[in-house]
Amino acid sequence: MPAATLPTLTPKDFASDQDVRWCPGCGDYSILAQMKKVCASLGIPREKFVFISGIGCSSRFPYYMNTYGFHTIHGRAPTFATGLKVARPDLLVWVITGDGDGLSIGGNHLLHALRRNVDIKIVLFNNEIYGLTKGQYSPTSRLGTRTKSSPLGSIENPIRPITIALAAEATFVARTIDVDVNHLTETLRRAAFHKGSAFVEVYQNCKVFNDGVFEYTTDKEVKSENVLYLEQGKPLIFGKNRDKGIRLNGLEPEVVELGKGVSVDDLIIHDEKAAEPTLAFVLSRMYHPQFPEPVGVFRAIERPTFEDLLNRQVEDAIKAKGRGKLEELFQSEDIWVVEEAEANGPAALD
Amino acid sequence: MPAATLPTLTPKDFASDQDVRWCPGCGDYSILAQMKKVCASLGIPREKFVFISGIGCSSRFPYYMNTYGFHTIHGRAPTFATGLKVARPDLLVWVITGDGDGLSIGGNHLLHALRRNVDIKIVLFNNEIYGLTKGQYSPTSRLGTRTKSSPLGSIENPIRPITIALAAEATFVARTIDVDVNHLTETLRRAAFHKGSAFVEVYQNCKVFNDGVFEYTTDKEVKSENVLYLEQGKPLIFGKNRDKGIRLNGLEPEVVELGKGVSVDDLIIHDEKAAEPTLAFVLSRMYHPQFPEPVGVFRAIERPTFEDLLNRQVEDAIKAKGRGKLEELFQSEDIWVVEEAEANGPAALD
Amino acid sequence: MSATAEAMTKASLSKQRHIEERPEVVVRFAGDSGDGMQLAGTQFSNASAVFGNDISTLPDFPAEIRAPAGSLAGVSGYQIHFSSYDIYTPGDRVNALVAMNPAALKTNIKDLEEGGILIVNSDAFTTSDLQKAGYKTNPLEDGSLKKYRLVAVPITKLNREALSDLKLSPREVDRCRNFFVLGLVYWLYERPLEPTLRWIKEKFARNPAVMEANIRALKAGYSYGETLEELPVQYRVPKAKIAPGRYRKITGNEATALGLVTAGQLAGKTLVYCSYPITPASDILHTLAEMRRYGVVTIQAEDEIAAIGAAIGASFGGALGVTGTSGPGVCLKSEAINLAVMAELPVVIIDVQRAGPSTGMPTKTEQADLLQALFGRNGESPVVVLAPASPAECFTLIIEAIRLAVSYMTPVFFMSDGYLANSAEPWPIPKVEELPKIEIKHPTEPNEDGQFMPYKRDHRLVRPWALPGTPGLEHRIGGLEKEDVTGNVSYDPLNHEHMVRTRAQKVANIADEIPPLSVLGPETGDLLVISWGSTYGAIVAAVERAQRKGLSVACAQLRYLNPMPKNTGEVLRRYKRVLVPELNLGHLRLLLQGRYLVECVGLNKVQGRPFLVSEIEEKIHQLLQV
Amino acid sequence: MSATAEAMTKASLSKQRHIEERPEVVVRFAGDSGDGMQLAGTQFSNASAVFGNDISTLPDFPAEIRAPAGSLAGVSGYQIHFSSYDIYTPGDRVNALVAMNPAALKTNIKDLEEGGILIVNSDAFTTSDLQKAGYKTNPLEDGSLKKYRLVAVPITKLNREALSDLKLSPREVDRCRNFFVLGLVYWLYERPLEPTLRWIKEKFARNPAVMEANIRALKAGYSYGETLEELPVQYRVPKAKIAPGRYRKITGNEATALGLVTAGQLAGKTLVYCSYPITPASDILHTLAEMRRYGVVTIQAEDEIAAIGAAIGASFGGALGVTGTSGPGVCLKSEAINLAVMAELPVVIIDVQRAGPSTGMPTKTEQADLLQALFGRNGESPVVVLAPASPAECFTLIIEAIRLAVSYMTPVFFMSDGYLANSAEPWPIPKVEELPKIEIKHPTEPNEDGQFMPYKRDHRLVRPWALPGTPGLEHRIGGLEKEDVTGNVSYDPLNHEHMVRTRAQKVANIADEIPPLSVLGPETGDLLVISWGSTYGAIVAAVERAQRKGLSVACAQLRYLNPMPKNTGEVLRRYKRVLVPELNLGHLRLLLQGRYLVECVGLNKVQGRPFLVSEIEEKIHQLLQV
Ligand SMILES: Cc1ncc(C[n+]2csc(CCOP(=O)(O)OP(=O)(O)O)c2C)c(N)n1
Ligand SMILES: Cc1ncc(C[n+]2csc(CCOP(=O)(O)OP(=O)(O)O)c2C)c(N)n1
Ligand code: SF4
Ligand code: SF4
Ligand SMILES: [Mg+2]
Ligand SMILES: [Mg+2]
Repeated sequence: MPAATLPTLTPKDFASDQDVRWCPGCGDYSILAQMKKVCASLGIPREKFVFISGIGCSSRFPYYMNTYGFHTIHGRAPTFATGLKVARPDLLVWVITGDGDGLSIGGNHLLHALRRNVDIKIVLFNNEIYGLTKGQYSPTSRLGTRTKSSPLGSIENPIRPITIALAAEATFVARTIDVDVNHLTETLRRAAFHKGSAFVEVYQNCKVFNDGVFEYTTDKEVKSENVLYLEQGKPLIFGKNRDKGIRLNGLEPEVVELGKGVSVDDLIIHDEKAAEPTLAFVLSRMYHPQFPEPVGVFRAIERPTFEDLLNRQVEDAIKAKGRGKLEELFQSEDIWVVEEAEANGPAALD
Repeated sequence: MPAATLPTLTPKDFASDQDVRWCPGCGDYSILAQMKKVCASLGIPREKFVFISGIGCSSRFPYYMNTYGFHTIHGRAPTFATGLKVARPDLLVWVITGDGDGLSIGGNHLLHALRRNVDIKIVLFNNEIYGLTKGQYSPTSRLGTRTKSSPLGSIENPIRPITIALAAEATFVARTIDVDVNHLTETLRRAAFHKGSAFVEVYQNCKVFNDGVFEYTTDKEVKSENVLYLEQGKPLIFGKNRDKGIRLNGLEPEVVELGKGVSVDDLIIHDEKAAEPTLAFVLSRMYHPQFPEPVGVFRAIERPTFEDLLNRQVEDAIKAKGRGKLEELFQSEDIWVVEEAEANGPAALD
Repeated sequence: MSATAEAMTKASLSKQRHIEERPEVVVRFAGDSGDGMQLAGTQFSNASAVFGNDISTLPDFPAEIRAPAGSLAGVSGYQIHFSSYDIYTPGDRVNALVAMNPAALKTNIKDLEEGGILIVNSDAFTTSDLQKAGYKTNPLEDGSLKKYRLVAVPITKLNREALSDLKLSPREVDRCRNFFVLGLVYWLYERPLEPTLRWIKEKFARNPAVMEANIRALKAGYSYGETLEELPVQYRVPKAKIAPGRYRKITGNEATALGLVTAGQLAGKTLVYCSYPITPASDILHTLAEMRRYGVVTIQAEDEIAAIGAAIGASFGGALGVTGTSGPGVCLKSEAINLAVMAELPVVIIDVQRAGPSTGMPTKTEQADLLQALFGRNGESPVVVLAPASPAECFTLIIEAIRLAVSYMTPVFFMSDGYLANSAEPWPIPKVEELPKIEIKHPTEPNEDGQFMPYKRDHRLVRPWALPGTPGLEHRIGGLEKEDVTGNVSYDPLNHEHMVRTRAQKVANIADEIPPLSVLGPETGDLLVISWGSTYGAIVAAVERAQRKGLSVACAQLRYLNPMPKNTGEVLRRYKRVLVPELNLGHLRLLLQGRYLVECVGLNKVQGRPFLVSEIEEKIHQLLQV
Repeated sequence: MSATAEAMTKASLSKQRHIEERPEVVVRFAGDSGDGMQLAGTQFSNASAVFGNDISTLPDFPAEIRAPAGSLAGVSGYQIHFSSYDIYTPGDRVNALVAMNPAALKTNIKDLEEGGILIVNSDAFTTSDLQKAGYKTNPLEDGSLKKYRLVAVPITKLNREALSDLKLSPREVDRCRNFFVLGLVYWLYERPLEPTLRWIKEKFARNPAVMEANIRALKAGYSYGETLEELPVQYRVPKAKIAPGRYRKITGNEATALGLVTAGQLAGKTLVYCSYPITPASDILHTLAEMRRYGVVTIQAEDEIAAIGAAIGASFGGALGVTGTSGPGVCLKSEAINLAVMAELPVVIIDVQRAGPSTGMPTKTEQADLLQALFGRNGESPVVVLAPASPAECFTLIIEAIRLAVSYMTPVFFMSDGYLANSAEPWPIPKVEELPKIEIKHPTEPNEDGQFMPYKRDHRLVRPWALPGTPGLEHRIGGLEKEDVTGNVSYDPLNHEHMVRTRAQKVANIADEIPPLSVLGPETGDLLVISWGSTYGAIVAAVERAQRKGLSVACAQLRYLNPMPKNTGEVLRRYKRVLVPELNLGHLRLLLQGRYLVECVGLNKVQGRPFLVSEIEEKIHQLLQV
């Protein structure tokens, strides 16, 4: 996708003239800022970007980007993006969604877009809450979460966005954090460069209705104990002093301290390119406080994209039988010709 | 769910008076026959059974069962079942669905019913095709499948029902085969006895539009090489002479022949009760012809059901503050009383 | 001289004040979202109700969750209409406006009547806040407000002074400004302080400093009123003639929720409320989620389809399945509603309408879903459609919705809207023993020769509601066309026609038991104003005014839109002309003309706002050429 | 004596036969799903068309995929109406019925005219097959068929004998029975064998034995006709007066698909057809899926919502986004259609209506989605609604649908139905150079002071279709209400009213360019029969008959349901009475009464079947008191 000629763009070029209307302190601001940076850095002309969203606080995103944008309906953004990308493979199509938009009402479209490997970049702002409708629990809210619609605590087991994306056969799956600016930028860049569906979960703080739910991953004091940065080909090490790691025990991961008879060689080596997503699956199920939570690219493999396969069918068909013309189209096995002379029936009788 | 008093019922008692209208040779017949057997064996009165389905050939199922039944709309059966089970925890609620009904239009409801662990038994007839609409590819159809809607071959990567169910945090996940009568019966029984959502994929032959797609699992000549029966606590062995097994190589499964330096002890021991579904996930991704395909119970764990948690909230609330009465309900912080004497306003003026 | 000291001095002026009596007054509090205007408004309306006025209120929330402080988008308002006689709306024109910052002034000033009282917090008119509101010059100084009685009060300063010796952070102190201004307005309209003092004491029982702060702010504001030379007058709105009894204030969404709980108890059934959050319906879900101990179960579904699916499933099981949403959600529910039509199961669909099409203006009101409710499904799909006329009426009408659903085995639409949802009026608390029972019978025995026929109907054409779990009544239902009586799948052409007409007739039969359409005003005359839903209040008010002017005009309210009361056509024909005011482009008008062939004039407003009384009045005058 | 020998002897009788001329004939082939009746019917209708008759055909598929052999549910039928003059329907009453087994006889006999020819395969009337069809006694023997001219032919036996020396399995031999009976009917109606022989030769080119078998069966059937003493007559239906040109037979679904491909080429655009399979619309998807080399792209979406989402997304990108479905699918698409209304993007929604409500009778026809198309969305949501009148007209009208969608930036509904979808009629193959171009302009430059305003409209109120990828025109659209001109989100009340009315006016403006409503018959008179969609054929036929009887009756067909032609009200008022026949309970009638206040009489049939000509005729007579 990224082109060779680099128009010199700055993040500012990507700012639309609309006032940004998120609550003060909302994590969305940081994601917006980083996205502008990433877009400016890709060497792609501004008019080639399209941001498509559903409904939610996060889904207001396109209004703030000075690119093409489409704020659609709740949960359905991937469907619009699919049609657009099929019609216009030349565009870089981003989908912005939330945990409600993308996993509650829109879970099925997400799943099918990923399995088809449509070349769209899906960024899911996970704040574990419905922000726009003023604070109900979402499918990612933790058990027991008290919200307006669950005053006695939520009783629904949450789903894990990354796990779902992997089960949906996604070719690119990553996670990052709203305020982890560099990591966020790098992750979005990787998504942009991936050829095929990219799925990025962003831990996003909802200041108003779910403040601090990801604090353990952002608080300077504790975050290095709670976040595991995935790096391709590198062992899974974490901790303030990088003295802890993740080891496999059978099929189960376990936290180990390095040094006490445990060496780096015992640790899992991250492999985002593994043909089978088993490791990614294991990582997707490591959750605080038992485990540090992995961020970075869980999976990045290659598979033909939906629109390429589709357009290849068109090309192959044309190659095989030539481009269809209307004259041919109207042919059929049984054509008959009425000559002037033949038109000799009687007038209608009763 | 199963009760102590056993009404003596026979499979025939479960046959409704409606003509069964599947195509001759359809795999659905066998599933129907086995289901009647299982129902008769559970010791549950007939009136306690409810079969709920969506739309599809498979979804005609309820008409043929002499129980309560609801043939609903396409893809939404789990939602009706959820409402019913919440209202009526005393009933044994089955959901009958197809690969199109349950994974195409209805994928999201399936996912959410499973994650909530509503105590319903979902049986998905996977024939890798849309039968009722006369043969279009489905989300489980293999790449390249030629159908009416994919005359040049399907370009959509299939999803695996079991993998999706696991990602959805299902507490019971199993697979069986339409004509593997005993296994089918046993699997349905296990599902019936599971407390919580049960998901059962059944390989089902569509005689008319996708004949033979699972022949490698049913053909007497080859099936023992292609099917792996999962048994709790037992090593993963298969093959006509039970001379092959599945071993883990890191996180990846591999087929090994027993004897040549490989012993049963090297094989994976099946554990459906593992807290984490990693093994189940690995098994769910073993596909023909690389691997034998596992059938049986992939996962069976315990977690409180949705309706229990919900009804517990009701009970707890009543315990804490007493059963609500309308008099109380109408109270509010600011009630005022208008006495007869006070009603002294002037007539309206303009 | 400190501001307070200054105030004290001015207090001597209070002698010169006089008190004017007013039959009704409209006050609006407006400020930044953080300024606590909703609270001030609520307190004011409670105080007015307790005092004995009739009241009607309307909040105006910002569309954003929390827009930047001081921005136009962040303005939050609350309007109260209180009176000495029956009122039906929150009022057309504002008599007194409180504007806590420039943005609030900017967005609200146009509604203030000429000569109206305008109380502003002058401390908030800083350069930066003026800029945020888009003011180039300070309106307090540039003369642009001279049409109004401007009362510029340095509220921040005065409030800080009043609270200076309390151990509170500056932020906590400033948070009390709403009570300061509330006190001032209480003084202006002679409101009793007690209800609010009581509320403060209960609310902040655990935080004595804050309690004290709010009490002081309220009292300081009140006292300050005495000193105001700009306002040498107080207003008195006498008590209204209100039927004796116990009252509380209630919004449409609250009344709907309470009505649902009540219906559940009256029917002796579990209420299963299944919903996916959506503005402006979500509060019904929130309220009901707190009602577990009333045997109420709520399910927050994954989407609107799942919500109605669960509701219908619950009904199939014998509970009261109800789903609530707004217009976009109705789109998604239509396929399942159709299933309930075919399966003939009870389900109530609450549509709290908002401005459309599409996402539209989610926080704004509109009445443009009526034809969708009636016709928004494939095939011939008759459903019952009801529409409450006022917030309090939501209570009785939602009970009626449930009653019709279960007694006719049919989906019932309940058409509320954003205006009803959030506006409040006094609600006479019903006596429980006077509420009607909802009788439901579930068969326990076969109904034909030892067999159970799920589609064997009674004289009203209603089929039996047999519950799973009942021995011997096992049966199957579904969305395919069914054979008459047996309920088996049938493709028979004549059976289909019979069933289509039977389903239609069953719903039509409801007209036999609903009250006839009654008119307010002369039984025949020059003009009938006919309406449905939340426009009722403005229309009654306008029609009553016109009647007092001697005009031959009556009004009628359709609470039953399908079926309509049997005499509807006849009523329409008794008047020379018919006016149909609606917050849409003419839904009811199309129906009335299409059904009764009576020419109707439309008055159509599609602005996301309710009618003003004056708008209706003008149209009446125009039609009657006054 | 073998059956063949017997036949030979009888052949001498043929001298006595005579030939009768008939202006039109209706034949129906009926048999088990496995009996190849669809093929026989298709061949017969092709042969008739090639011969020079006008034709109209209607298949009748069983509802089940493959019901048990011999069962009532498994009967498959194909009806052909062929004539020497213009015809519009597949015919009311069947003149000759072929019944290949008892089940086919049972389900079809009621449509055979009294005295009609009934050809049965007597070999199939075995005890077991009689039982499967629910016959207690053999109808061939019990006298119950004496109203008809029964021709009992041992087809199985005769066919086996004719093919006895071929190396084929018994099953393969029996499969040729349809050609045997086809030959017989060809003889009866003097059809040319050549087209069918040609077809057989092409079809079975790789299987000479089967080819030979079918040829022999066909000829044997034909010869057998000569020997039949029960049928001492042959019928001749002269050629019809048909406009010269090249023709083919086409069904509504085929015509729709071809029209879509054509529109794509006329517009120079990629057609992106997005659909989720559903009866009776799926065949459009199947046909288009074969059209890759015409630059057609099909997406089989995960559901109907995704399908329209993808279609709208494609349109946003500048392709022709089209989605096709049936009623239940329209329910699911309504929210997204509303988005397209708000975003003002072109999209065509094909609704191949079927019998509802809910799942209803999926394989049966109905016209009960009209009000859903018009009103089935929240808020004020104007869309264009078109309805083709005949199978072949689907071609031109779907092109018109595309043209209106792209030229007015609006969703357009195309209301086909199950009857149009599957019935066939001759289609004059258009000359490519005579087809209209579809002009589309995408802006490339800013349209206001160097800025691009996505909602700046032209004189028709249409906004520009600016495509992503165009430098300098970057803009955002969505479902929230938009500010006039700029397209920015706006909650301004007056702006909302303006936009709501503008969107409505834009669609209303289309009336300026569509043809006025024309009538067939007198310009004024006693009765106007007005209709929409597939009922056209039966209505024209009935009205023409009534006119020939001297009645003052005209008919008019509404191809544009929204907006309606400008003169619609005026046309209605020119007749003393107005009749609206519909396959629903009165959708168009409500609209006409509601919009034009003209009283309309409904003729409503809801049986999953089209009108018979006679049903319309009777109603006309009744209204005109003939
Ligand atoms: C069909 C429909 N149903 C419901 C809504 C109301 N709604 C808007 S956003 C939203 C959820 C938002 O949650 P999420 O996707 O997590 O986004 P966030 O606001 O948290 O960024 C809901 C329920 C809607 N707009 N449309
Ligand atoms: C809303 C809606 N869309 C589409 C259909 C048409 N439809 C009925 S069944 C079906 C798919 C059936 O496939 P599957 O679930 O695999 O069931 P099977 O027939 O193979 O058992 C479809 C597309 C429908 N009935 N309703
Ligand atoms: S509600 Fe939460 S997610 Fe939405 S803008 Fe405010 S802080 Fe952000
Ligand atoms: S179409 Fe296939 S799945 Fe459906 S009944 Fe026939 S064989 Fe079974
Ligand atoms: Mg969220
Ligand atoms: Mg299937």
